[in-house]
Amino acid sequence: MASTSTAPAAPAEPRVNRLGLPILEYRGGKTTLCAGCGHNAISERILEAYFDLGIPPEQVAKFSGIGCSSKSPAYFLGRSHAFNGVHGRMPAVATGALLANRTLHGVGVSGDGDTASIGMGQFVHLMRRNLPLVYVIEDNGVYGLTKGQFSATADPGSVLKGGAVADLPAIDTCALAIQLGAGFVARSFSGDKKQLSALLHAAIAHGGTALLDVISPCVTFNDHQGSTKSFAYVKAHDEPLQELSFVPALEEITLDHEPGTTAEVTLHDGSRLRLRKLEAGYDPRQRAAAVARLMGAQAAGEVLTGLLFVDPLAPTLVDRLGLPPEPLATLPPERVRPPRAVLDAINASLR
Amino acid sequence: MASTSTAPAAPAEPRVNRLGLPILEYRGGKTTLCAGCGHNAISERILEAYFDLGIPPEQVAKFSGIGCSSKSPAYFLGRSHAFNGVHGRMPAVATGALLANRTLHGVGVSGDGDTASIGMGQFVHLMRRNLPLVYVIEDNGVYGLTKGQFSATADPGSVLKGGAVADLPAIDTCALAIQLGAGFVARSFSGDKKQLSALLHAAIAHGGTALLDVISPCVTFNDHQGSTKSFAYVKAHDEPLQELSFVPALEEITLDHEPGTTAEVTLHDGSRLRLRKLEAGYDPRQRAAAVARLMGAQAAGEVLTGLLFVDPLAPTLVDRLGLPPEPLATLPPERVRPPRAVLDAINASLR
Amino acid sequence: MAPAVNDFSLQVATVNGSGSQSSNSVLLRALFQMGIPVSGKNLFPSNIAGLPTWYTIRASRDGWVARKKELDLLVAMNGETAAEDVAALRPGTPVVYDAPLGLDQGRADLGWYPVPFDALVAPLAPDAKLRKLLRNMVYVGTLSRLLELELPEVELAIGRVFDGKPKAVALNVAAARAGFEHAGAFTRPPGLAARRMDATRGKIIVDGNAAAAHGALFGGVTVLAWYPITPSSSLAEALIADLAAHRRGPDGTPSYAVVQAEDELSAIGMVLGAGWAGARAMTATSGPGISLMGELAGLGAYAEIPAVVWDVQRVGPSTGLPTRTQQADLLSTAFLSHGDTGHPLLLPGSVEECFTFGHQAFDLAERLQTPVFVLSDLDLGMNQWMAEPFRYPEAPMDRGKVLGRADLERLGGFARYADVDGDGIGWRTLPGTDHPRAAYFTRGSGHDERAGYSEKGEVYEKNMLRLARKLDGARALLPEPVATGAGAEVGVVAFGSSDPAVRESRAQLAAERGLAVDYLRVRAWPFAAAVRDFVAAHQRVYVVEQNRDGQLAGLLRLELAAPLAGRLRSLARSDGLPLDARTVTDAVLAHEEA
Amino acid sequence: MAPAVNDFSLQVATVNGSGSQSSNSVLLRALFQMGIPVSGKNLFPSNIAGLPTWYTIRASRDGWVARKKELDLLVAMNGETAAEDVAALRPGTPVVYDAPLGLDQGRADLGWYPVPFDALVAPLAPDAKLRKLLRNMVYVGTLSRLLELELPEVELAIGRVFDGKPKAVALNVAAARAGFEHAGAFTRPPGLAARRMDATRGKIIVDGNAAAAHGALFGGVTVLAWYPITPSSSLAEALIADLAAHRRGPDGTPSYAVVQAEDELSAIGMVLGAGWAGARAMTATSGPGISLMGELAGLGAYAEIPAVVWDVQRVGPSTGLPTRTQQADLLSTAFLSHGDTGHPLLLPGSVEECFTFGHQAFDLAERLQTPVFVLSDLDLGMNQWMAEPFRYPEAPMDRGKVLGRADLERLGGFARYADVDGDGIGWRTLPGTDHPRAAYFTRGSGHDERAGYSEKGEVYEKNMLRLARKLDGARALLPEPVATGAGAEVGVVAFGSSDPAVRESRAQLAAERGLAVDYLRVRAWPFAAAVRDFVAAHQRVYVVEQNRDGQLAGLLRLELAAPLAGRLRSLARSDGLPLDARTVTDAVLAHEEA
Ligand SMILES: Cc1ncc(C[n+]2csc(CCOP(=O)(O)OP(=O)(O)O)c2C)c(N)n1
Ligand SMILES: Cc1ncc(C[n+]2csc(CCOP(=O)(O)OP(=O)(O)O)c2C)c(N)n1
Ligand code: SF4
Ligand code: SF4
Ligand SMILES: [Mg+2]
Ligand SMILES: [Mg+2]
Repeated sequence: MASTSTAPAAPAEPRVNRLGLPILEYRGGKTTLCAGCGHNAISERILEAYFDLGIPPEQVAKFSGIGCSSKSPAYFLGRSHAFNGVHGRMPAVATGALLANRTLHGVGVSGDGDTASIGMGQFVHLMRRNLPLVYVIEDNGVYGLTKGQFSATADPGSVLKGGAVADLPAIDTCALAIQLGAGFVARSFSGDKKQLSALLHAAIAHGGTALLDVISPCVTFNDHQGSTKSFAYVKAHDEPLQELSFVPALEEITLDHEPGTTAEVTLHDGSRLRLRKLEAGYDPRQRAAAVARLMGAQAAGEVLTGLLFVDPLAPTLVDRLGLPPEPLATLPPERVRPPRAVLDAINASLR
Repeated sequence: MASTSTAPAAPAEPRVNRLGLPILEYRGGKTTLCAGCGHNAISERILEAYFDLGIPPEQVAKFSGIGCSSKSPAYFLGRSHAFNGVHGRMPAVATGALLANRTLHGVGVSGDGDTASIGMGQFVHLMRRNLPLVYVIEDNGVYGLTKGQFSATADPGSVLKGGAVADLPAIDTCALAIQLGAGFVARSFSGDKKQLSALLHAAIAHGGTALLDVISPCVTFNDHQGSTKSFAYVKAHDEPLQELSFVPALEEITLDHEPGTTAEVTLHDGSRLRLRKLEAGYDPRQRAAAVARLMGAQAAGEVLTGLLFVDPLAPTLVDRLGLPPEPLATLPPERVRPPRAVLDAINASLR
Repeated sequence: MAPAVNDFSLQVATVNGSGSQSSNSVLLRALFQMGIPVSGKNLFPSNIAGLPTWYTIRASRDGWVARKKELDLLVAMNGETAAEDVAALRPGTPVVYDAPLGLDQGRADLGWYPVPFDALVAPLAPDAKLRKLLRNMVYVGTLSRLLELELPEVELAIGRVFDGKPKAVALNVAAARAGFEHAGAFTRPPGLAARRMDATRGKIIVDGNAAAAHGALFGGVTVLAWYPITPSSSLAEALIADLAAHRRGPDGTPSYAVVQAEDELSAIGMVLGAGWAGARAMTATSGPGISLMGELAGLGAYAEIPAVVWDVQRVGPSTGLPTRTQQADLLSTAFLSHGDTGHPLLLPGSVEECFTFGHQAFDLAERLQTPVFVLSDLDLGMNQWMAEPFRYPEAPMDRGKVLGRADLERLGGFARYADVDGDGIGWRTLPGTDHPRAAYFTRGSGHDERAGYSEKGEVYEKNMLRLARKLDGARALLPEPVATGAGAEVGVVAFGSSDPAVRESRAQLAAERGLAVDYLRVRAWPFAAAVRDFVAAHQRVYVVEQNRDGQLAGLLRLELAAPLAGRLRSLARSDGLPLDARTVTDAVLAHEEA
Repeated sequence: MAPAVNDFSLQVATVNGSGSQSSNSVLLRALFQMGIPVSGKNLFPSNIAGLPTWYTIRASRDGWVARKKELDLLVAMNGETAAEDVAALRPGTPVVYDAPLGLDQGRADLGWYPVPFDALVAPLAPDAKLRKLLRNMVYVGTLSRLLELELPEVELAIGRVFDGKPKAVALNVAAARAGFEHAGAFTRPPGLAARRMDATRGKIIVDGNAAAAHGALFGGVTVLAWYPITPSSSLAEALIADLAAHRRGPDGTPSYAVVQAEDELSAIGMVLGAGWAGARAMTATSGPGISLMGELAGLGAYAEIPAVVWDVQRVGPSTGLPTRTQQADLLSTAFLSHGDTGHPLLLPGSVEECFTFGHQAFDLAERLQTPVFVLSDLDLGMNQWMAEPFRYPEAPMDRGKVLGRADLERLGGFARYADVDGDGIGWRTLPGTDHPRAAYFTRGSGHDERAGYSEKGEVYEKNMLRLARKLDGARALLPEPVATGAGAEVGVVAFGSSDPAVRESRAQLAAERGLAVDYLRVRAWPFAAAVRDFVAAHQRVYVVEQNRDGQLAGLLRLELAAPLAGRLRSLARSDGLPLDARTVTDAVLAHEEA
């Protein structure tokens, strides 16, 4: 035993997940986003999460709208199908695809412009429907791809490079989603590797729509002094609600937890999200309180992060429609074309 | 004196308002909506309010989308210009018109389908902008004009005539508006003449967007047992927050009011809305609390009516843009075409 | 054109929401059951209740089912429009009317048949609401006597219309009998009569929207995303009923998903998502919805995603006349979206074709990997048409070019947009395909054969030329035009619901002027080669269509070489009413005899 | 075609975000200041930083400003594309390159000019970021020596480009000098040289978007509602800057409102609302936005509301190539929206016209009471063009037919949609007009002359025919086509940014083959009568345009009678690069010499 441990190390085998796949198989194309863009960090966290959870990349479907953020699905999970649609319409496209094939793991990436401006209608209605989808907003308070106009999540008082000052109330997509009935709502920061990672794992394990609003600074157009979506600002004003860790479905619970300060949420697939409360009294199962807390945070200029709300049992659109377990898309003809007798009966009823 | 009081009454002069106009001058065309439709009652309250307040009908501009509700501007204020646009886009049209002519009193009428389905994006962004506009949603939980499909404000569990049961969370336009930063948000009932009337007066007197969600039963498609938007249901579940009375700007305060239970809101034009609290502790100036209370009401199946939120000082879009007092539309040429010297300077800068 | 046995048109003028629809269906059915060809057209206002509505039933021993301009009998139930309705009648026309309206005080040259509806229904039911409905069945009885409609057939029809509700049947039969009895005192109007014949045996009566829904049902639709809009809502609603009835497993599990979307942008987005994932997905809408779908329709065409979109056309522009018919979305739908975009159009001309295109549209969309638009209209979609019974689709579904795991194992990979077969159509994979090389990246931005992002000019242009080839190749796959007649000097081209009027007009032209006219009904765009040939074979070709701008003529001009294009004469016109033969005949003659 | 004095095209290959834009502007300006006709085109990727970008400057003593296919000098700053860039060059082409790239190892037939950029900027600034920017000014200095650009002009240009920032000017001048000094050791490439001439006196350099913004400024725009999209954003942003600078009162009160809308549906909705209320309102967008505006555009046309919509076209379909140029929204914009809808199009062909149409569009929209679409494109809108200085609009604004209170008092009332003047255009009132009869009801549904709701067929049809007359009448009001040449057998028709290539091609055809070609540039749709006359006057008419489907040719086919339509030959093509003369010449010759 001692000998093996002291022998010269064999060339390190790449780490593989439970499917035996190395992380390379979860990577995508080379990013064309700016060096340092928050979106790139999020891509990394996303692909790691699918790798960690051992989800076959072929079972994942990626969706996005238009924007720098919406380009990012090209930069992770190259072995997954992707649908990069038009501006603001990711929710509808994802809805259609995931109804057609409910066995897919859907992940949607959008921007704050894509979601909170042009896409607001679809966002609201997706939240209501609770479609099983991980919905990531890469939120930089600005339109990156069109070169730096304010988006609707820009905080009032936030200053653009050119000097323009945001003067309208900022839309808080998380507060909206909670109010609209969403089942899993969280906020994080592209620079907080640990928190974002835990939330992404949990989001993937969740059964319905999991909204993650991730503050993701735009280094080119909105990372300066005066911006409230800069790395510096978010670091200074981040108020994490919990310290989070994700426990996969198969793992035993090994840590003890102090009652009252640590809670656990059991997710759809049996995995658990463990929350060590940093803010006493915050209970992410109380819809109205969560909205109120978020509204307070917004008024105070805090960036409240962590698991904001969760209801693992909220019925999803797939539940409501009672879909069969297999994909509708590939049901055999005999299940989708009724027999001749049915047409005969229809004809008879019209005679 | 006695003689005049006992003399045969002279033919009653029609009651006129402070402009000397009889109410007839505030009426519109004959309604083509169903007899008994809640929308007709709302039309009456609207025209009475403009009459009472003595606003010249020429100074009012009416806006609407598409639906039975959106037809109703044809049935009031026939002396006012009207823009009946396309489905869901009333907010944008009203925004353009009221920026072009800020001196107009804008009133928009929409339906729950028109606002909460196709129009959700524009609704959200109008609320953020706080455009001076009275925005009335004639809310019947159903698409009347297309013959009775559920709208997004239908409460889960509510049953359609054909037997279909609503299963998605209902969108509460008032809770959304408050969260989004709107300055005046109220809910009422087409059948509650007094409350609706007071709220309409106050809405017209308010300076920014005044959202009124008025439950307005559709007698043809959604007034049956099992509906939560029927006359019977609303009457049974109405929870008025206050008893309201409107005090015009010019009137002296004459009533005493018991401290603690009666409050007054002074509106943009100096008029006041007097609130006798029916729900102790409800303060319509607390945004987060209002949202929480509404979410609670929704969960409990209550129809919470009254003034839900008000902030008379919230800056409007017109304030933010710093518009001149007169209409942009008719500024004289010399104020909108810069002089020759400006073009010369531009040319010089490009040489 | 005097009314004759089994050749007349009668109209019921009433207000909507008054429940006359059932009575009119009974009339229609009774004639149909007697073997007489019929058609029924509802002219209704864009509101819910209380406004004037006219229902017209045409009986035609020759089988003509187009709208007929002349009325041969009026039932005047609506005091508001009665004066105007009556003023338009030809002398001698019989008018059945609500007695208290006192219409006979007006024209002396009409046949007056007063019926005291309220008095007749008074004994039948205590409930006022119910009595109001029953009034309508009274005129059915009256007409039955005046037209010699067989009462047992009327009663059978009542049974069908109030299917499974014995109390309703009994009450309505009683009302019809009351009307029948009352008419015993009348002298029958001369000429007008129904006589049993044998021209409807085996046929069905149905509206185009229901037919389209049935077609989609048998086309194996699995995802329907829709947003209500007149006159397409009844298509979606019929399909929902069909799916609920015929597409659930033994345990009730549905083999479909239906979503009422929040608007048309969302509806088409869902359809594209579903089509991309391999489902047979569709939506149904009308003009305003088509306009809203523009951006996503372009994405569908450029990213090559199967989708089926029904446009049940109504009168535009804008909100227009939502309850009137028109064929004016042709040009804007063919090129819907910015950039060089083109979409195959299917143009059903009958309820039978609403059914067949209802399933074939999926085969075509999946074969061509592109959104296919089916342009019906309000007349076809919402009115009642006689038809041959629907024919079960014998051909297996064509799911198009899809590579599965085994294919990928054999091939080692694939290039999504490579034109391997020379038809411009690439092979696709479905998400979820269990092979490491199955994935590709779908986007509406520039892409190369392997679906990789590309801004290269050559790559872009090559791809665009392939797409043009694909659309060009669609000509051969889409339904061919239907040609009637041969050898005449004059031809007519038309499409969709103009068909019955054009067919009848041909007969008029032949009978009244001895003018032979060949006829080509196009059923799809891009046009088949036969369209060119038809134009080439005729000196003058009249293009008949129900719009202002001559949109079909325009599409023809865009495709035909100049000498042929010169033969086209546009006879485009629309006032929102279904086209009638006389209008076509007059328009052709105005040119031919000029 | 060998490069010659004042006749060459040079390209800088770099990556975006590296700050080469200022250097390229300095080069362009220096040439311009020397009196040499120039144009500058930026070929940039659809991302923000780090991807290949090419900037091309053409100097042309003959004044040609179209893209030139052949490069006469390359500045290779981008290692990633250097191999490909170099491979495409003709033998003998000089290449200035970043020395560490070691490019001279490749082709021996090129002229190699290595420049150690990093070494040269090292002494100039301690900050690495700044040094990276300065590298670009070094090549300006190098080129200045190689091309014999006058150094004082270069320094003057630096002063202009870094306007008002003395430190930046000094640093950049130092960098340019370093490059100039370094080039002292080089042998100048043969033939290539800049020599002072006098062909730019009084001219300006500007991009079409800025020109359009200036035009709108002087057109008295009061409401701008927009949503960012390449390549139109810079139009809106330039206008915002213009308004802030020139349209505030003495107390700072603006005479305008600008709203960044939440999307394009909202933007056009706001514009229609504002236009209805009497403002001069506009928006600017590109293809995807146009598609989204379909429904509301139809409303605008049918309800007759003035609006100005700029479509700065980019490559479609769908998201397409957002940073490449195309002219492919013509057909879909002309008929944007369902139903029989048509919109006047303005087609500016130069930055001067971007300015003039920028103000005239408002006159036309208010005169015609309808949305007017101005179709520019990325090449025109975002590239640098020489131009005559903008001319102050002398004519007073035409606010169209508006009745005020006094008019109403005189008239007693009005009928909004009555054709009182025989031009199809009614009189309108503005909301707020203080007269009890001023109001009317605007709607997208059927309406009569008094704007009352109507579903009557005759009323509908009459109104639609009036609208058709109005659009037809627009021909006479819209800018006329520009004709060049007369009497040739062959004609060319083109529009928009194709103009410079067509003009140059005419010269090529004449010089190289002795082929005289007349040229008509259309500037609006519906077409003026002169368009018909031009086609009638030529045996063969080539229709040159930058799209795949020949959309201008299509619009011509829709309007021209058949014998004339037969003379059209479509030369449509687009790969996203601005059109060049050689492509036109070759295409014409391929037909003429076939
Ligand atoms: C219909 C339409 N309108 C506008 C655009 C232009 N556009 C591209 S990306 C974008 C905004 C992107 O902002 P966001 O979603 O915040 O993404 P980011 O680039 O900031 O990550 C816009 C307006 C478009 N592509 N399509
Ligand atoms: C783009 C578009 N889609 C659909 C329609 C059809 N449509 C007309 S009214 C309406 C819904 C109206 O519902 P609501 O706003 O609740 O008004 P209500 O009739 O109930 O008062 C719909 C879907 C339309 N006119 N335009
Ligand atoms: S512009 Fe901003 S959002 Fe876009 S890639 Fe660069 S840093 Fe990221
Ligand atoms: S259908 Fe309903 S909403 Fe429409 S008018 Fe009738 S009662 Fe009112
Ligand atoms: Mg953003
Ligand atoms: Mg409603």
